[in-house]
Amino acid sequence: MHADSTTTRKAAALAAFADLDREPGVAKPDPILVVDNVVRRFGGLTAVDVAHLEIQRGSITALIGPNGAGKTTFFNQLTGFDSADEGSWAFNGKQLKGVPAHRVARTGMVRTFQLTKALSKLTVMENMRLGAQNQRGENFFRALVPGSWRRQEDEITERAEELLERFKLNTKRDDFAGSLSGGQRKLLEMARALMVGPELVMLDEPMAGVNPALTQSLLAHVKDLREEGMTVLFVEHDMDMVRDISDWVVVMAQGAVIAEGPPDTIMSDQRVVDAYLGAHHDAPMSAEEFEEQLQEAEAELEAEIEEKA
Amino acid sequence: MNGVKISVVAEDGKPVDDATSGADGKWEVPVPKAGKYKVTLDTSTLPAGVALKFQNRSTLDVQVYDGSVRNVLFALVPAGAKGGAAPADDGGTSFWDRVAQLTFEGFNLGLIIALAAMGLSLVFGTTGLTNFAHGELLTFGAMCAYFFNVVVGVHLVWAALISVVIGGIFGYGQDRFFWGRLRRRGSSLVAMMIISIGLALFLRYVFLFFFGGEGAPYADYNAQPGIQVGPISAAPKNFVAMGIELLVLVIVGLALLKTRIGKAARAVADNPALAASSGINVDRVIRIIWTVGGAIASLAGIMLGLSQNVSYQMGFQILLLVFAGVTLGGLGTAFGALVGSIVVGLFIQLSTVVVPTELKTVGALLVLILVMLFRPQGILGRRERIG
Amino acid sequence: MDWNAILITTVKASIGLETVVYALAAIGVNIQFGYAGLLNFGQAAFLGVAAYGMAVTVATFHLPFWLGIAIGLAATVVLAFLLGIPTLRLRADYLAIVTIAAAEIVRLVFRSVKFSSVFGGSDGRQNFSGDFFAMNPYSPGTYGIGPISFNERVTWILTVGWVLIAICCGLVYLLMKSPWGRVLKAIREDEDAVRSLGKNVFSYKMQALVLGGLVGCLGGFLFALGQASVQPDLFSTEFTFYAYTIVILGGAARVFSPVVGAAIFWVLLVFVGNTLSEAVSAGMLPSLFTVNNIGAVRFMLVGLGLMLLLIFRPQGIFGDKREIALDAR
Amino acid sequence: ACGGGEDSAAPSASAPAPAASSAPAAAQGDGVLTIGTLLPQTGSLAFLGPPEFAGVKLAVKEINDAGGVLGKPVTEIDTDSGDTSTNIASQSVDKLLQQKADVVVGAASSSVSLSVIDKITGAGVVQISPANTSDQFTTYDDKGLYFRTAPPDVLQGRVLGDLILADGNDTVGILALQDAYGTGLADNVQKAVEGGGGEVVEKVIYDPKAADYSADVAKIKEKNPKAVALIGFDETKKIVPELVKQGLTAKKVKYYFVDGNLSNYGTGKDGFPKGTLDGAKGTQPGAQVSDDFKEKLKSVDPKLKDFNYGPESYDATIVTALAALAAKSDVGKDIAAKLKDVSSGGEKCKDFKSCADMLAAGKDIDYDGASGPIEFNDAGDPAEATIGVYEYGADNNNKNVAFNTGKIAG
Amino acid sequence: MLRADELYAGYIPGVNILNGTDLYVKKGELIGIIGPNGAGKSTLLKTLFGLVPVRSGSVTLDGEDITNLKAHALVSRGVGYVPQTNNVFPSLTIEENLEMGAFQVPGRFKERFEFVCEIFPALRERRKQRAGSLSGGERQMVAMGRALMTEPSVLLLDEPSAGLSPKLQDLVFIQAQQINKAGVTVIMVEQNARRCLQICHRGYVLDQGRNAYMASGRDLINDPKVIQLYLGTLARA
Ligand SMILES: Nc1ncnc2c1ncn2[C@@H]1O[C@H](COP(=O)(O)OP(=O)(O)OP(=O)(O)O)[C@@H](O)[C@H]1O
Ligand SMILES: Nc1ncnc2c1ncn2[C@@H]1O[C@H](COP(=O)(O)OP(=O)(O)OP(=O)(O)O)[C@@H](O)[C@H]1O
Ligand SMILES: [Mg+2]
Ligand SMILES: [Mg+2]
Repeated sequence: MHADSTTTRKAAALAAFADLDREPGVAKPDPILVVDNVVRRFGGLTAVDVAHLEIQRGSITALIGPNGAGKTTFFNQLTGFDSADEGSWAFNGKQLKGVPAHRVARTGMVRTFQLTKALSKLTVMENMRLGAQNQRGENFFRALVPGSWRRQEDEITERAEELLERFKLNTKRDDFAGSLSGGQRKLLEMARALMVGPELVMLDEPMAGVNPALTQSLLAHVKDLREEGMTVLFVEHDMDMVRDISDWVVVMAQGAVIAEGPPDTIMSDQRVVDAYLGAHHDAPMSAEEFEEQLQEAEAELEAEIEEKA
Repeated sequence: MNGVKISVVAEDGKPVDDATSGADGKWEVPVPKAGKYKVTLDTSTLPAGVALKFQNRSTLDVQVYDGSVRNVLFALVPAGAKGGAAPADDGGTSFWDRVAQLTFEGFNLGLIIALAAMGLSLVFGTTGLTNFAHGELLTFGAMCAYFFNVVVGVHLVWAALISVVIGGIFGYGQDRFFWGRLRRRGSSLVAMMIISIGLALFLRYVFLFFFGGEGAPYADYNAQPGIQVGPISAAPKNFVAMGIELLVLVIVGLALLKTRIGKAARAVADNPALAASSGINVDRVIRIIWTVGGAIASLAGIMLGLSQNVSYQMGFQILLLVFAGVTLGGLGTAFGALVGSIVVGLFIQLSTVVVPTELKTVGALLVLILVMLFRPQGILGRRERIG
Repeated sequence: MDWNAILITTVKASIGLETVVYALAAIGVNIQFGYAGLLNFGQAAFLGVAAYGMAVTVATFHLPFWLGIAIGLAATVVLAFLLGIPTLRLRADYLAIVTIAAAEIVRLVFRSVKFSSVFGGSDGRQNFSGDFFAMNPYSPGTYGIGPISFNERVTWILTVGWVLIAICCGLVYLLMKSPWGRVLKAIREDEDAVRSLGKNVFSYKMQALVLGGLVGCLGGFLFALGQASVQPDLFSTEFTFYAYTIVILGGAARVFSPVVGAAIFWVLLVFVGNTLSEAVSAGMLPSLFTVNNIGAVRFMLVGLGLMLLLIFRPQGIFGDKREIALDAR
Repeated sequence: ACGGGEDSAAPSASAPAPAASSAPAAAQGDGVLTIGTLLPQTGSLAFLGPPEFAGVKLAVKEINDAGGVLGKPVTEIDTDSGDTSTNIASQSVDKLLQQKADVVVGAASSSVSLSVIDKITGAGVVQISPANTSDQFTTYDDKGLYFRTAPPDVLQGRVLGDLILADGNDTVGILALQDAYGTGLADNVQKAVEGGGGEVVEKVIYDPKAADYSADVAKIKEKNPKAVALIGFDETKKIVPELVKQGLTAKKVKYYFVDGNLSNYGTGKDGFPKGTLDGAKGTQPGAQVSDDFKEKLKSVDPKLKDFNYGPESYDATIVTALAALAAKSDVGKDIAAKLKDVSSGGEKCKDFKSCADMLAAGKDIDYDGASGPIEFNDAGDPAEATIGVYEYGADNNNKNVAFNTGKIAG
Repeated sequence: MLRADELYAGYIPGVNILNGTDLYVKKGELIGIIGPNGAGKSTLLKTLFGLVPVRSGSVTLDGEDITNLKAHALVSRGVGYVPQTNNVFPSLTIEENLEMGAFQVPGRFKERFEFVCEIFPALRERRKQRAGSLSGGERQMVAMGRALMTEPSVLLLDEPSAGLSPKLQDLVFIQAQQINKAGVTVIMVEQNARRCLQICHRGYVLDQGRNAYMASGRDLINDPKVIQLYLGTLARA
């Protein structure tokens, strides 16, 4: 399958990671994004407190961590949707602190949202077209002369069609985005972000709610992105997926980066297991195993209840 | 003032006549024709201990018109208190007294606005409807009370009670037979907003039809003489009204925060489908809110009528301030309406210290815009989370 | 009952000055609200500053007419920036109230005695339309088909008005089919998503506000010129309400809806009013209705009519029912 | 649907248009004198509508009882002037012109009149307002077609200012409505007071749509005047209680009213408490409205309570009908040309029938109406007016104490 | 116990999302529904729960016809529902959100609140935080907790594990099964299909508004067609 064709870049990425330390904040050979001391507090709660983090260019990096660890908030800081209390970060060497969200996107760093933001009353196709950059027709005066943007529009449409096909949304092409199902919205959101043609794409739980079979084919697509030279940073709770495509995994907990490393190493890291994966993450379980586990849990619960009583 | 000499000279410098004031201080000079004349009071003839109030005006240019008598007045004061504008002697107030009075008036007006705003905010909060017909709910309440008070002849207190109940029923009915139906048909909020503009128009002119264009006061407590409390003079009815308003506002605010139905109302506001899934009877909650909203609006109308007058445009005229209050406080917050409205009330009144009173609304509205500049979510509002 | 007169006045109303003015104002609202989702409830102020800008230049300062037009346009743009900078960051419903407030401020300042030497207080300004009518190509007389005819002044202003409407409709049509319009529509749906795609949301909103304001401002000029007088109260919040009603009547985010909506609105108003007053003077109504309250009945009926139209056709004349289904709560 | 206007604009060769004032066919004489009313049924002056409509109705009735004009009964078409916030007036005028009105009686509000004056006079129709008092109209280029039966503010302001001084008030506070009427009158009062040696210590202009008036009153109170002139309309009912509340009772300061608010407030259910206005004074243009005339107005509209501008409306109608008789034409221009004639210089007459008879006998007449002497000057304003001075008793109703007739010019 | 026959339903007039779906659940059963995105799984749940109008067909609960009954009326008959999106009240605090869950049985709030906090301790710490500021996963916990506040006899879960950390996902499945053990009938839509099918008694595969397959969970997991079309081979078999 796809896996074979992706070897070159993957190999490169893996090689880059090969002899790095497995510790939080480790320096990467060719970082596209460098983050220093980013802090965001909500009242008494420190949602994000990342001391140092680098993202390797051309790699697929997974960001995992328990719920409420601050992953989404971290994304918000980096992409200019929320202002950080402290810290600085540079994308391709360019300082981005205080830069408004749309500029961040234009520099080539595009994110998707965990809670999808489909543009309901635009059709799926229009949603896609919107993603394209440097559109001539988006200038007020040129918009008045259709001839000036028609050609470009056709090219954009073509690119959009391809992506839609990939994301199995081609049948919904002319429907309002508002009428898509939850999973379809996720897909649209991701496809739309790719229309921007970013250097670094930041996906916030792209596969939550997406059908497994489709997830699988999308993974291939994400790997292709790497082949095209794109860097991917994604948040995900689906360990199968993380294991399958990521070259490097960053773990956050309570706002801070607690571990970094290749997927296999990370998943056996005891701290990560405790904080995040839980004892039984290694799917699949047989029915018997499950029964066992259930009884265990039940016993635990009962014990606790007794304790209380 | 007796024996003061006055001389009148025509425009061209020809003296016309002189006169000496009589025992009552009056004098009279017949002039030949219309035109300009100079009238001079000879200050040296003034009795001792008396001086001109406006010293530099012992000579006046007077225009006399055809066929009419022209009065000229030389204001006199006991010598010693000479010159300048009138000092704050009997009953005049100092600047700070006025500020105190204005602050009081600010709360007075602010609380009425707050009461109206609470009703609006309740309905907006639960249904998302920007109800431009809310002003007419106020007018409705005020007119009901007017009917019972003036036409039927019940004392205002009872008339108000009855009207609050009727206002509640009116609110209930509106939802039951109108807004509720529209909601079920799936009308969009914008469409409903425009429908509310139509409804406002309709109701306002129904009121005009039956009530007429003139304002009218209630039969009780009208032009109640003020009492002096410190620097503030206020009618007793103001204090009672403010007390009632504050009480109702706090009760409703707390009810919204603490009671089960209040929380349910906020839940419906957030997400009606989910509220239904939680076992909340959404229609019932909305109906209760409309009932309470209608009753509060009615009360607000009565209070407004009490402090102003009942007229068919009363609600409409105050609506903008009500909206400003709700917005300033933060849409959909329980006490935002209260805080925002009081700020609006205070600024309307206090801004008159610096701007002409005809522009007092401008003062309050500017504050609204400025606050929005720094707190786009309103004073008590919270920012939405992104992502 | 003089049905003939009722019908003629009604037909004339459908293309008359008020329809033109409200249509232009509504086209502006449609750009701002219908396409960009900006609940700008201060549209009246745009017409106001334009009309006053022109009138004051000509009548108070005795400067040339075209300079007046230029100043009116400039004033509109300035107002759009002043209004936009603090408010465009606000959520839709906040925006609505703040823009109402801003428009009221403008009106109250125009109205105030303090500035009456410039703006003329509540009487406003007159004597500025001479140059405009001097350009009138129609020689004195009446123009039109049969009884539906106007004198040369009205014909002139209507000609200019409908040409402007045609131009504006064309402009909106071109714009909204373009990627520019697409960004606007996307902003209406979700700003953050648009931001994440690298579009400068604030700039687009501002463009929409300015454009909508400028279209509305043409209405302001025509209003002032057509009446040969400006008054502050013409530009009160009710005006904006009616402009919104017109947009929704026609169907939001449709090119021709403001024009059709405006015609319907004025036809309704005039037809109802004239029919009622004829009926009263012909003694056809119960004695409860008199000249004194028939005006009230007219607005009652208009209010009722608007309600019914929207209740039974919530998406407006040209609207798409499917869109409505999407945002029902 | 865009651009219907211009394609239908083919000239439909009409009557040879007169060069100077191009009067379209609508206003050309059809032998029936058609009087259109443009008076407030809705809007902020709606409360002034009933007496005005009644005045016109009464006049039309009397004219028609006396045989009408040019041998045909006069027709009346009523329309709503609204206020300036809705653009009703303009539509109403369209309708009136469409129905061939020769005379438009209205509007009540100066601002509304200004917004339609071009339209009306441009069509060669006479506009005659019973209530416009703004100075603007005196100089307005109205092609000689605008008239009014209410005197401009100058005279009343003069009389009121004089009255205030005569009562020995050297310091005066003015609370005036923010419109042409209020500010105009306030200026005139101020001029009179200051010209006569008094001082206006505070002039507060209030917004009629304001939520309340406490700040306005507080501002007056700070300056502690001896007299307060209240210049406005219906808002006075809200301002007086505010004055009382803040301690400026009629006992402490002297209230002065003007025609806009000189009503009988009474002590009844919706009146003020007894004595609230005791000793207050006011002025009103117009001769005393006889009870007889009030009764007549009531016969037209039994619900009338106040009669403001009723007589003026009545006179406006009668005098135009007389002018039409004198001109033997119902064309606006002809009527306008005769209006000055029939109102001044000649044998006095006081009602339509007798005036009409005298005209028929070829005499020069001088109509004196229910509201005063009615005499137009060249600008279409009354040249002479009577201002009545009224005083309130403890019952909050006013009684006439004096009349003051004078020429306006000078 | 709950059955739907020949259901046709949809949002936009004229377009049916459900095209004759049949479903039955016996008392005490745990049913899993899987299918591709946009198949109509959520729509099916919403239709059962009366949030989407039924165009034809019928829904019965315990033999009683509940077609098109209002949602709150179903809640009082012991049906609980966790929506897929928009499943919390953003302006209410966590505690109030849960209180709304127990709206019809306010007396038992304390007790149930304790119970829910046992499962998701994170919620107890944050009880005063507004749900609108919560992270995606935290919201999911609140949503699940809200449904557990009442003790429903039928529970409809729409992707309850989406957005949760692996640890909590496990917990959710365990809970679902445990609740089911306690006698509650559970219908669960999941994209985490393997887990879902592992624990459920029977599974439905929905495609384009029609049931494509229906079999026991274990059979479905191993059905090569189902694997190819819906499950994928990503997770190690
Ligand atoms: N606006 C806010 N106000 C208060 N607290 C907030 C706000 N936004 C986020 N938080 C808190 O910050 C923490 C981090 O949230 P964040 O959304 O970043 O988590 P996450 O790692 O994305 O979790 P998940 O995997 O569940 O999506 C959470 O505990 C959340 O409750
Ligand atoms: N509110 C709506 N209005 C119109 N159409 C809708 C609406 N919600 C969903 N649809 C349509 O109904 C179909 C089924 O949606 P549904 O949400 O039931 O899918 P699903 O099976 O739950 O998918 P997913 O696994 O992605 O959540 C989709 O094609 C979608 O386009
Ligand atoms: Mg997250
Ligand atoms: Mg779903």
